[in-house]
Amino acid sequence: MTLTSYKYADTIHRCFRCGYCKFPTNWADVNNCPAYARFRMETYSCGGRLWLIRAWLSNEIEWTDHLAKIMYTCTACKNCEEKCPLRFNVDIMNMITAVKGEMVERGLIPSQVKDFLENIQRQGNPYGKARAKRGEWTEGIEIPKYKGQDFLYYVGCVGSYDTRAQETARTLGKVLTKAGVSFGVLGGEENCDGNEVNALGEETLFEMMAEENVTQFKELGVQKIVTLSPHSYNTFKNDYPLHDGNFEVFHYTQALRDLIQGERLDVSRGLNTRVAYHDPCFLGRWNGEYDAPRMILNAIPGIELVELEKNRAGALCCGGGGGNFYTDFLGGSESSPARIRAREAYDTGANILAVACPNCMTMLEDAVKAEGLEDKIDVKDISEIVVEATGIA
Amino acid sequence: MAEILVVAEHRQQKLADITLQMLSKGSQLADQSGAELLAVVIGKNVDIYAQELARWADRVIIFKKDELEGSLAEPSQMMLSSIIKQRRPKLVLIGHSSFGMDLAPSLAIELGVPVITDCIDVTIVSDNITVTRSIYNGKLNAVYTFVPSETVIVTGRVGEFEVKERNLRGQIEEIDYTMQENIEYKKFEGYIEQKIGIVDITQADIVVSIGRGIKEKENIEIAQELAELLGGVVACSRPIVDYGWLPSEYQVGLSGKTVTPKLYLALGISGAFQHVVGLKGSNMVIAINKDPRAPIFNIADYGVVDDIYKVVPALIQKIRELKD
Amino acid sequence: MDHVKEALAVIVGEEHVSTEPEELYIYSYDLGTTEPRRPDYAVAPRTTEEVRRIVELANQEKIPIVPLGGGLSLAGLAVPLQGGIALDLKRMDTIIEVSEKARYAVVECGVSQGQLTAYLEKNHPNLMHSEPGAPPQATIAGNVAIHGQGDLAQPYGFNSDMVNGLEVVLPTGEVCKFGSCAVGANWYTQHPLPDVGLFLGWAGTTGIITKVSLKLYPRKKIQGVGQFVVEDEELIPEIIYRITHTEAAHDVVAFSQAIPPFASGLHHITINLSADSEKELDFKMELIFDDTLGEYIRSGDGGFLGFNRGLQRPQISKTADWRKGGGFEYVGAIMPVETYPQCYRRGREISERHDIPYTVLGRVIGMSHAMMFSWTYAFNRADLETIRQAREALHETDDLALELGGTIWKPGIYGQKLVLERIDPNTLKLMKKVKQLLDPNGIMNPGNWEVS
Amino acid sequence: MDVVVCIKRVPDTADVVEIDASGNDIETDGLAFKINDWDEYALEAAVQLTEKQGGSIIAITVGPKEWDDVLRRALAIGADRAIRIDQDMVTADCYAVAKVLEALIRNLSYDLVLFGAQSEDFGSAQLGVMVAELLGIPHASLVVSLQVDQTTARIKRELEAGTLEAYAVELPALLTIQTGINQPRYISMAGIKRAMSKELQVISLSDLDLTQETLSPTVMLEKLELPPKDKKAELISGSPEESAEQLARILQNSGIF
Repeated sequence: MTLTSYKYADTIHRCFRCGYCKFPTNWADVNNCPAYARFRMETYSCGGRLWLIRAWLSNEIEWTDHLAKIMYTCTACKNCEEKCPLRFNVDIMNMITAVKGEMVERGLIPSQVKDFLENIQRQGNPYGKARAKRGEWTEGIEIPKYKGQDFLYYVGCVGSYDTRAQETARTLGKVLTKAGVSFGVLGGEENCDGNEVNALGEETLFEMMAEENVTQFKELGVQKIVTLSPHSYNTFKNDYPLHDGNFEVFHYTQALRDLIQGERLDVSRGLNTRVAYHDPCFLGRWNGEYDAPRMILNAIPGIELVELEKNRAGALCCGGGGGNFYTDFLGGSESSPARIRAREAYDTGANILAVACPNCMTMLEDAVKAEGLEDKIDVKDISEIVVEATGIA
Repeated sequence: MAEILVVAEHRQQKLADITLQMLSKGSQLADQSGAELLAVVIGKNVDIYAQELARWADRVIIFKKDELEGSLAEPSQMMLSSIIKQRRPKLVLIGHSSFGMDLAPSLAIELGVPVITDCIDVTIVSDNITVTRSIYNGKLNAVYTFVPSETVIVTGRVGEFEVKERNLRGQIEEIDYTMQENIEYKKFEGYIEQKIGIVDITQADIVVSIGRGIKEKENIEIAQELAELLGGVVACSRPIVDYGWLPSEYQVGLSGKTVTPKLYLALGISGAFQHVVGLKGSNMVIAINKDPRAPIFNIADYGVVDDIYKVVPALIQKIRELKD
Repeated sequence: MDHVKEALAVIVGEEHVSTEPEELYIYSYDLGTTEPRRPDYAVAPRTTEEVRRIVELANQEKIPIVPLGGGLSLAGLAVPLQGGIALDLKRMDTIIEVSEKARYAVVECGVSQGQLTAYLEKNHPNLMHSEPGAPPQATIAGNVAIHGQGDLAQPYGFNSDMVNGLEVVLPTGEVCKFGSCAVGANWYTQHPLPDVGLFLGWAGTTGIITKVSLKLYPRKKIQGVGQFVVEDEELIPEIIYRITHTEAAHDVVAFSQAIPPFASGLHHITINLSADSEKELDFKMELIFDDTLGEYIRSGDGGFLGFNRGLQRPQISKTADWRKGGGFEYVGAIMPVETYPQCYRRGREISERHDIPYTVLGRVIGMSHAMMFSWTYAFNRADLETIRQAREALHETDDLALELGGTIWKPGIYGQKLVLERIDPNTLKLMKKVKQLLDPNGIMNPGNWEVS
Repeated sequence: MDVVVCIKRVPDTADVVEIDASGNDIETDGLAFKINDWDEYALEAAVQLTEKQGGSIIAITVGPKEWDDVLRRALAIGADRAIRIDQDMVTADCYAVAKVLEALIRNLSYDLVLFGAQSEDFGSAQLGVMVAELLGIPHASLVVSLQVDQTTARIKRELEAGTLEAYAVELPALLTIQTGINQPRYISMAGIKRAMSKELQVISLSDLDLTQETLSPTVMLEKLELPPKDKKAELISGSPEESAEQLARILQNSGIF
């Protein structure tokens, strides 16, 4: 691909590199671009990336491993789109994804991304763990297989394989059961949703995965899906309709909100604590859902909900999006976005940092430990807070 | 009398360790099966190895060819095939080294005899030779036998066979072999020695070694921090060099260096044998790895099954505390 | 690895120095029309001590250093004209101190305008600083280093006049403080020590500013902007004279621009007002819009377009998209207020000759003591012809500013040359002496203000 | 420069390998399969050569129908055509496989034959060298650097202890490729799909004038077994902090610091 055949040839040069993309809503720092926060060189900001894309596609610079890494440090958090004052901002994510796609096409991607995608190709999950073991997270609890119930509870790769996120997946299963929701899981038959594959620029692989999933869901008669991960929610809701997959999709916080408001889930036992809520990018900026998780927390007696200084559309990403929870390009430093976020959470004086995404969970829990704050603040999924407030063992 | 033939390997004026390992195994098998042990050594100035080889072998055969340089697979094959055809040993033992890998398979084809490579054990029970191989990266062992054959070739894994000193005084015989062709099709152009790095990992008392599990180049820093804290050096396994994250002089293992520290701390290293062979002389091995089935835990003294990012920073902190 | 990179890595840590083509590419550009020039190293220090060691190294190695904050001067001041080290100072971003009662803030050089604004809003709601119209990433230190001005310029002057103290790493590596901070712990005034302020306006050619104490001003509860419009540009100087006489406005800007087309040819004056109460606001509104400007309204020469509460943050980068192309550059010039009509007419001519939508803007500095003009030329980064047009227009405008009796603000190389050609020969000699004394090896942002 | 690359399909055994009921094969249910790691380096080396110097690449394998997927992958990496000899020889001995490959390669036009230095599953590291001997062409194993001109391959072999040795090898020649010689590129799903239109020829033993009898084994796999755990690390458990604490104590007590 050259600049002229690049889909965004007419817009890519329109970035002025003014730097709004680095800021949160209130301008408090220039760290709201997670990759820029981590490396603090202009190249890692959204503007730097757009200029480098143009330079590469017009042969001003050559491809290097470093260039690929700069592109893949983007966590697809969408802060830049939110903050860029120019009209082309709606396409910023697409511009970056398209160039990742070009790198994928030419085979020129960092080894970690290569591992990620090859693991998906082979085993259907980024970790390279055996496909056959995908259902093992259900061991030890009663959780029904999906057989035409009202809801398909879709867990995703992180919830299926990451030991910490598995706990969350099980907890949510308990909550749904307690509320009497008619639901089932796919267990070992579940396949990766592909949201990250798409964000990594492997479009054809994503299309195949989406089509396979759509076919499977339809064969099973799925109509409503509740997801553990905002990443799955995002792709089911926004991408699958393009592949003939029109399902009614809920993030679990939306489902729990409805259950609490409909008085099917009794949280009156309450929880006396102070909670700060971290907005996941794929629920917040990508899908505009800022309220459902807050409504749940506010509905629980005893919880004092405090806001992180950077919240809602201005929230700082945990650094785990765009495959970075696996590739970990942003890890290993006190400037890692997850660690910055952990400190910001601690600054609120909250006892619990509530998350609503298994990726955020693993990123932030590690970060809290790395910061030595594990005695000061707990990272908990909202489902785990709800389970305490309902008094289910 | 039946014979077991061990092919001696040497490079740059030194007999290879694998040769002593093969001789040790060979002499044990010879004792058990009532065979004679034959050692064959080929190349430039090889008479200097004769006495040493004769401590293990009943008979040492020398092909002294001072014009030969390099790994010698082709000329070795010529001379070995002539002597094997002549003496018909029932077992030929070769090290599964860069030399043996280049030599054994083609020798077997030329002679039309069976070969099994990279064995970790060889037994002879009433004339039947059985070998064990380690497969699937150490996860399983496979036991093989041969179809009946006058001679079979076995190559043995480096570091798997213990060296047992012997004190024979074998007969030494030099054979004057005339090469029928000059090997024009494969010309040796020299050795490329590894650069001497700033640090010499072979001399270190404490080695903090990193493997694929480190994930990111930048994360080498945390290993460095720990190494500095303990007064040691950083080393690595092969993938780290393949990625270009550390120069090859930091590599421990078969194609890298052999280390003999007081403490070998393996971070995110799975423990492939090619790596493990380079650290066997360590006093204490501690492994931290996320995968509980990683073979490194089979050779480590202590192991932690966890993410190195979680454990290592905590370890650094604890050591600091204890030091203060 | 080359030994300079290695030495830099020892100073700032390996992650914060790069010789990769990507970083060198990005730091070779600023956002305007200046031809790119690659640095040899991109370095991002965190502390004054690191800056000091980098300067020492650069002296040993005779390597140029080009400091940058937001890198938003547009005039090429942060382009490494002779290679060397692009020194990105944005990691030095601690707000060290805010004195509520003495109304000043001490900041490290990488603190952005946006960061200070947000910090004050949250922690000191009664204080504000004079925020320039630049994007919020522009830094406080970069702004004072080029004699910038902000939205309090009308009452209080240039931002560089608001400096209470500086910490500077000299080109030879010594760290010096200037102002009360040189004597004691407080950063409340630059005076009355003997004046050795040799850093403001020098665009990083005489040292690297690492800390700034900046004056803060009262921030009132109600902020808003009133718009007044006239058709006849000749009226502007008089109107400005009258408004400033009221001492009731806190920012006064006159402008005319081609976009949107229906407003082209009209002259807008925006008057920012602030007040702590409705009563105060009513009083100021009446004073300005009735008592002072009412006459123009009644005669039909001017129109009051209304008053909007709340201040829009500057969105100047939108200009970059005027030609769908990610770029603009402007000539800034400090002009006498009475030149507004000519500035407008001649500037518009230049724009139209180069096929660029015109925009001419003047912000009042002080009590009508001067106006900071900007003639802005948008270009399309993907279209070299438009960049050439813009560059020509910029040069013609540099000439114009001097012709009309003004001086060019933060000139690029072309403008600097024009200024140095005209400057008082004895002043030039003094500048040479200062530069040679401070920077004997000529390593600081060379190519700029080349007086020797 | 015409290059033949011989490749193998292996199970992805990163996770777990179990022995099946027969006792001499592994349980393949639920296993994913992939191209042998070393072979991917060999293919990449071939592609880099022909990208620079022109010429064609033929990828070949011996295996049943399912093995087409690794050939498709080879075609996506850059092979021009692929040939599969339709014969399941997973448990056959290397000698028989070498004879089959030799029978095919003998009739192809080539300057270079590349193999991966070893396979991930059995790791014998002998097939390539056997084939070279059968073809009667020079060989070198464990190649970590490769430059080729019209008549000669200049190669470096990886020896022990960080030493390399350099050779000039006359073409045609057979090389076995060691990892680290290059960085194999990622093969996109689109690339794999595009490669579906490339030629993949399937031939049988009889096409090569071979019969089952000529392939009788020289060695026999008797059984698979789990390796004895001669020594097992004392595992330290607990939270990362607890583990770190214990480790630190162990180090302190051993006089490490």
